[in-house]
Amino acid sequence: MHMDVAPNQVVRLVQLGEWEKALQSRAIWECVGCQTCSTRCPKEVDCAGVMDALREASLARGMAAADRYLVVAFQKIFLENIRRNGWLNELELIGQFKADVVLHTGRIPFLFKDAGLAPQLGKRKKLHLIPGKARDRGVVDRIFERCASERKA
Amino acid sequence: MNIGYYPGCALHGSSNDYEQSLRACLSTLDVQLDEMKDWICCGATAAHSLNHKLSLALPARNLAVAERDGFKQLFAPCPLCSMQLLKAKKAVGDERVRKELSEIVEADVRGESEVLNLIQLFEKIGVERIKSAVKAPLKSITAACYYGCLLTRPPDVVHFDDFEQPTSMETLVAALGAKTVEWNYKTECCGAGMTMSNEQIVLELAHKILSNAAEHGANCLVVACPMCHVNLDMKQAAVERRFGKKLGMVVYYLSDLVGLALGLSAEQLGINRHFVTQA
Amino acid sequence: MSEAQEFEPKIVAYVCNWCTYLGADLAGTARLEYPPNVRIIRLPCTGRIDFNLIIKALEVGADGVLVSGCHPGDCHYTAGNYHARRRWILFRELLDTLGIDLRRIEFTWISAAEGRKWQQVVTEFTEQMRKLGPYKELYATGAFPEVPAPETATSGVKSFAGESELREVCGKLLAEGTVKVVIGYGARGPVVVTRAEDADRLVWNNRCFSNLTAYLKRKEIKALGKAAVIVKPCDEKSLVELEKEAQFERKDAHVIGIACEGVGQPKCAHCTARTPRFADVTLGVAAGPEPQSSPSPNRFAALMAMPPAERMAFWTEEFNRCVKCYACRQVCPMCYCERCIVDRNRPIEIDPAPSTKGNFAWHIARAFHLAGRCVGCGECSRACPAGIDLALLNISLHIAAQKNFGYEAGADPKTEPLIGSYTLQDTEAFIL
Amino acid sequence: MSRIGVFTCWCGENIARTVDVDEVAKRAAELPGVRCSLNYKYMCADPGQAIVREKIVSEKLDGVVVASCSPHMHLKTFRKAAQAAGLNPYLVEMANIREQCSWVHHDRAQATAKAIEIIRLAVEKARNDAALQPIRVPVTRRALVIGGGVAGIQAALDIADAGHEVVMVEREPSIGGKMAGLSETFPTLDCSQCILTPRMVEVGQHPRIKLYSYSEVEKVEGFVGNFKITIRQKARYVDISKCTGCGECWNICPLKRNLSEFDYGMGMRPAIYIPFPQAVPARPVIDKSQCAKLIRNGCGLCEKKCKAEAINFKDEDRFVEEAVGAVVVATGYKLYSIAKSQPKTTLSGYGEYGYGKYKDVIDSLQFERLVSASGPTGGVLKRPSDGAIPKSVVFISCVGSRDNAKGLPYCSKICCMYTAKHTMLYKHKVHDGQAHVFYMDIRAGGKGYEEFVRRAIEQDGAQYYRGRVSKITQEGGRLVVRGADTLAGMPVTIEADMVVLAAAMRPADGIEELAQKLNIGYDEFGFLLESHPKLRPVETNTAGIFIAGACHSPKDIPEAVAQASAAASKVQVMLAADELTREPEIAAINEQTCAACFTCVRTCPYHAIERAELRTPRGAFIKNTARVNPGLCMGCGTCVSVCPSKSADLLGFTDQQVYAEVESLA
Repeated sequence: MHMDVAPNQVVRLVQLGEWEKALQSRAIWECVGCQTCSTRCPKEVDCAGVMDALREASLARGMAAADRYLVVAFQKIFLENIRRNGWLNELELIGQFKADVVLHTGRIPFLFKDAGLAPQLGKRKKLHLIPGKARDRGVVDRIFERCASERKA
Repeated sequence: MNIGYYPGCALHGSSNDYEQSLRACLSTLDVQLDEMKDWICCGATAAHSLNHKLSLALPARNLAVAERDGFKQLFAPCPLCSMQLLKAKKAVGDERVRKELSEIVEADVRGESEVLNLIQLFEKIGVERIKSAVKAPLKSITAACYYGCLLTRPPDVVHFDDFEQPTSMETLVAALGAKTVEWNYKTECCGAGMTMSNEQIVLELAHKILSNAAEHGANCLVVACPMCHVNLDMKQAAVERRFGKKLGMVVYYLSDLVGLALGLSAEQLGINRHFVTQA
Repeated sequence: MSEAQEFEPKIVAYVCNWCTYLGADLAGTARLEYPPNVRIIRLPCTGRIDFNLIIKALEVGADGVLVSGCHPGDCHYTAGNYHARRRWILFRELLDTLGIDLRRIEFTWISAAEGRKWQQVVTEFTEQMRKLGPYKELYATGAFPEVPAPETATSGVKSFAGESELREVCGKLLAEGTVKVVIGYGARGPVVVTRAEDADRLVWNNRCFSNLTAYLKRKEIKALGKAAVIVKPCDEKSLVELEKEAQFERKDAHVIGIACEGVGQPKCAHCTARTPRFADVTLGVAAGPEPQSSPSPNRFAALMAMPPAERMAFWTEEFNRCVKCYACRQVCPMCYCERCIVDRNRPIEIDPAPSTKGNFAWHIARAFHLAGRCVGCGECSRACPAGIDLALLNISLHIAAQKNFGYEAGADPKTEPLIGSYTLQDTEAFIL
Repeated sequence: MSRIGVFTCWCGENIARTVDVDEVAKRAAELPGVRCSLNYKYMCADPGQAIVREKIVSEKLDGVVVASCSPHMHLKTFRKAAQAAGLNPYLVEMANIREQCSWVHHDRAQATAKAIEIIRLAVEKARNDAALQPIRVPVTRRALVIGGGVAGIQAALDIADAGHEVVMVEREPSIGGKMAGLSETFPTLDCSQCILTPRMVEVGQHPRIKLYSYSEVEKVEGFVGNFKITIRQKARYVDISKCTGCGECWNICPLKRNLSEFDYGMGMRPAIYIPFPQAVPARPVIDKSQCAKLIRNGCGLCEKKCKAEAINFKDEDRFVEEAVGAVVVATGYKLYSIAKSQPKTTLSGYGEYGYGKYKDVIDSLQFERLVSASGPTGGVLKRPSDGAIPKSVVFISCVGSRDNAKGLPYCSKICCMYTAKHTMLYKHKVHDGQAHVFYMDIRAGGKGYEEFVRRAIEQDGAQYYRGRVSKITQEGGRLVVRGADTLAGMPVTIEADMVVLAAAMRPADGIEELAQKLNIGYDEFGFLLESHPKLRPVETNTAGIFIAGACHSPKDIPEAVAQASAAASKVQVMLAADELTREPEIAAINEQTCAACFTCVRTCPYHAIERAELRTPRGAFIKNTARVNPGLCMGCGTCVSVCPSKSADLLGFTDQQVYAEVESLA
């Protein structure tokens, strides 16, 4: 089992006000957001939404589980990427993600993980070395700014 | 017929084979994709995981731009993109939220455009029409139709098909002359956005899905999602290595099968660019 | 001893037989002492407690009025208290507009088990009345700030497009015998046209402000046969309400709707209706989109900005001019009782004499009977020979209906009328 | 009234200690309209009442005010006393100077002054009293029972045994309801049919019960004591007066493979059939959607075979009218249908359990038939897909119940118990089998109930998991049940041969339409509303209509039976006399002045006011008006307050009286 705390226990921790335990749990970063729990809950608890909210709060308070660094870093770098480009730049994302992980964890081999895929992707014309960018990137940046400042307020 | 088109990042990135397939298949059916000019990323999993407001604002911007440009219908081939758009559309049903989002995204968000996923687009074209256009019935194909998470979930956002036992894709595939199998992992998750950051989960889930399809007699999988395709096709070799068994399961986009049945070649549809190809 | 210490307030309590009366009995059985100022009037249910009774209690010199019944869900008659609650919500707003001191009228739920609550409520209420002293401000004159004068209609007759079409249509209706009579506007006010050749007497101009639906209820017009009535989009709302109240059936009248851009009346300033929705035939086309604006009754705002005592002084001065001519009743499309309560003599609920007290009682009853029914045509204010702006009271209830129940009279034929229905969610923030 | 007697009571010391009763009597004598005023130590005692009676006669009193305790204590006492002395009892008023005066005040002067005011108020009311006559409503001394399940059967037998005629309407071909299809019942495990079928036969043979099976209530008119019921007898194509129930017809019918409704699709039946062997009446019915004769004029074998000539292919729905004085509604329940499409979209769900997709996923009533000795498998538990004996069965409770997402937030109350019973019945039939139960909570409140659940777990080895099942899939002919064990904090996967879903209890189909016909209330789920949850649990808000069993809320058999007997006893009280006497303190409309806005009609909580027409004695229309039905009015007076022209008034609390009371305080 991947989750250290079962989803129903995550909800229970929130009910009990045990925020730290919930926010530091690995479980919230293991959740893939498939929405199955929310769909089936007889009490209409939006468990997937709770997970989203906890992830947001966990990050804001710097409480994200250390051994889930990859997930956390990936999401953050993903958002930074689209903030800059308007669209996702996959190559840049992969590069930044790998560099960040190696810098943070010292796991040099991570740099070369899946490296074999690159030529394969290239062969299949799935890699764009100079990918496009959204036309109006300024507005994307302002949207990010407003959503970020809203959170602080 | 022209239809508003929101490609999303994946289709302009590594899933460009999906876009190739769509364009080839749809133009055969006389449907032209009008790509909206100023689209931006919907924020995907990262946004809804880390910043709720952002996860509404980004798709809301796209809705507003689409409406500004006069698109009454918006086709989003990626289910995550289309779910995000629908979520924003639902959110702006509340006038207060609508006003707030309109301010954030610097445009009037009305949420009036109809958002379509790939299956809905085919349904709109007409199953009967597609059936009558079939030139090469797919007799050799026994497909496991795979919906994944977000085509049908959350049901109160996407309102599409039976969210536990969907059948719309089967109906379409059957119209192409192919067989479909009843199997158990139609709506289980493949791990989606965790491809890079939590590979273990993805491999385990993909393994379950691929094996179950094989066990129920399928000779290929059909998907309507770029992420599913990545996890089941590109990652299939890694799954085989991890679990020490050969799977060799071809993973088609739904548009691939429609295209093949309409008489297009694998090259025209970009099927040759998949990782797992017919042995 | 000072006067304040000597003063003992008179308190009238209207209570229901099954909860509060028994609660008061229980206080007795438990020997819970409280001040002797309260006089209980036992009624079967809060549903039976009419608003006129509250006014009557003040008239006989009560300094405070208590109204009490069963908690929601406990009503002996299942729903009487819900109906009562809905009326009180609205009635309080009207009293407030009149400047009646709401601290002197207390609504509570006291169950048969709550002897202690009865003791507390009576003790605290009596104490509060002692502090407030005798209700001298009731119907008293006094100084109050100036209220902006009502906007006046533009002078000079301005004919509108569509006048000839109107004459043509009405003439045809009469000529073909579809209707026997047309109720319309003439050069000097409402006219009743019975012959096709007289259709030329009809006008459509900026003087067509009356709400002609009021004439449909007239016996003498009914006697003439099937009528066609010309309605503006605002007038049409009264037909909606009248239909809900079984006073009007579509088959009984031919409704000629006329698109309207406003007839220069104060009410037109914040009117949003431009095109009739339910008419049998609609003439003219209103230009432009229907404007969205909410009523901005600045006279009302000015009134409500005053403290209650000044509001009361304002109304006392207004009502003192009333001569009880009942033009307001006559002109109102929603007043249709054949015998008005003011004409009832056993008992006399409303003093028919044009005294201050009688005038207040009349205007309170008139306004409250229109709660959730008044469509805001403003005819009452226009018809009043003493120039009393009666519509202000209607506005108060209009706002109360909208604020508390999202109800707008005449807007939707399908919604249940406000009085005679209730929801479990009706507010009771004001009920102890 | 101008000759009023005021009788002030000392109540021993209770009043006299704080109130100067002599002063009170003296001052009361001076009030306008008062003829005599006196006081006495105990007014309610026989000598006190004798004084009242004597003064009524000697002083020719036309009104009485007793100043003593609460009217809730002694108003009836003094009304009777007045009546004994020849005075209309509704001319008696009470001034409550004990509970609301002497007991709550200490200051003698203040209390005395208040007592005088209270008396003055009562005298003013009495001066405006009117003599009222009790309302007598003739009563048809017969009852209608709607629904022939265990609750309806109990109610019908109770009423009939008490000597009244009963009309029973059952929409299925046989009475017996859900209970007839159960195998054993908790917590005793006695055979359901063994208990019920003798009662069914009793109904069928009772001289005072008239049974309309395969019939429905079409129309309800009238009011308490005087209902007129129109019953639709659905076309049965069998004349039950001729039929002997020999069985030749259903034996010869060639169309034998129709899903049996009684077996919930677990078994088959012919196109002409009786639902089950012990059916009452034991007369068949033809399913017109299946019969070859009725569809395409073929076959007709049954007609040829029937010696009694009871088959009638030309049968049509017929309507009969019955007059009754009271109605018991006992229409029971149905299970939440775990299916894809539901009338309300919120109700759809549980696709993850694969009900309808996997044959071996069944609901609890289907399971009852599979383990019933009279069931399609003769009591041998065989799973539907291949007839194999299931070695592992998973039971899932709360399927629908307590599920806000499906719009059914309530607990169905019986599922915990019958699921425990199911595990036991299963274990008793399949000794090497294993039962698994997924539950949210175990609710076993009831005599012997908790012990019963423990027996299932401890003696019969049922494995209970606290948690929900997330998905059921099929692998190699077995069902794979994946769920959570929240106590262990881990997921569980069970391979099962069969899954039983304890679906929620919902009111029977058509309940809302029936409630509207009867003018009774129902809640958002369709369950019928009682008049008062504590004190009037079997009454409805419409006088003369009572409720029993699961149409009111989820109930087990003992509760349904108890409620049915309660309803029956209420009916017996009503039917005890030819006339029903009702308090005359009810609303009245002045039809001359009524503006016919019908606000009162909308407002009346009892639907006691109706739209009517005022006509001349010769029948010419004068005007529309509202009119009170004295059989239904309960006297709340809510109509008075909403009447704009004050044409509505409440006898006993008329505007005239209430205004006089208020004005006495001036």
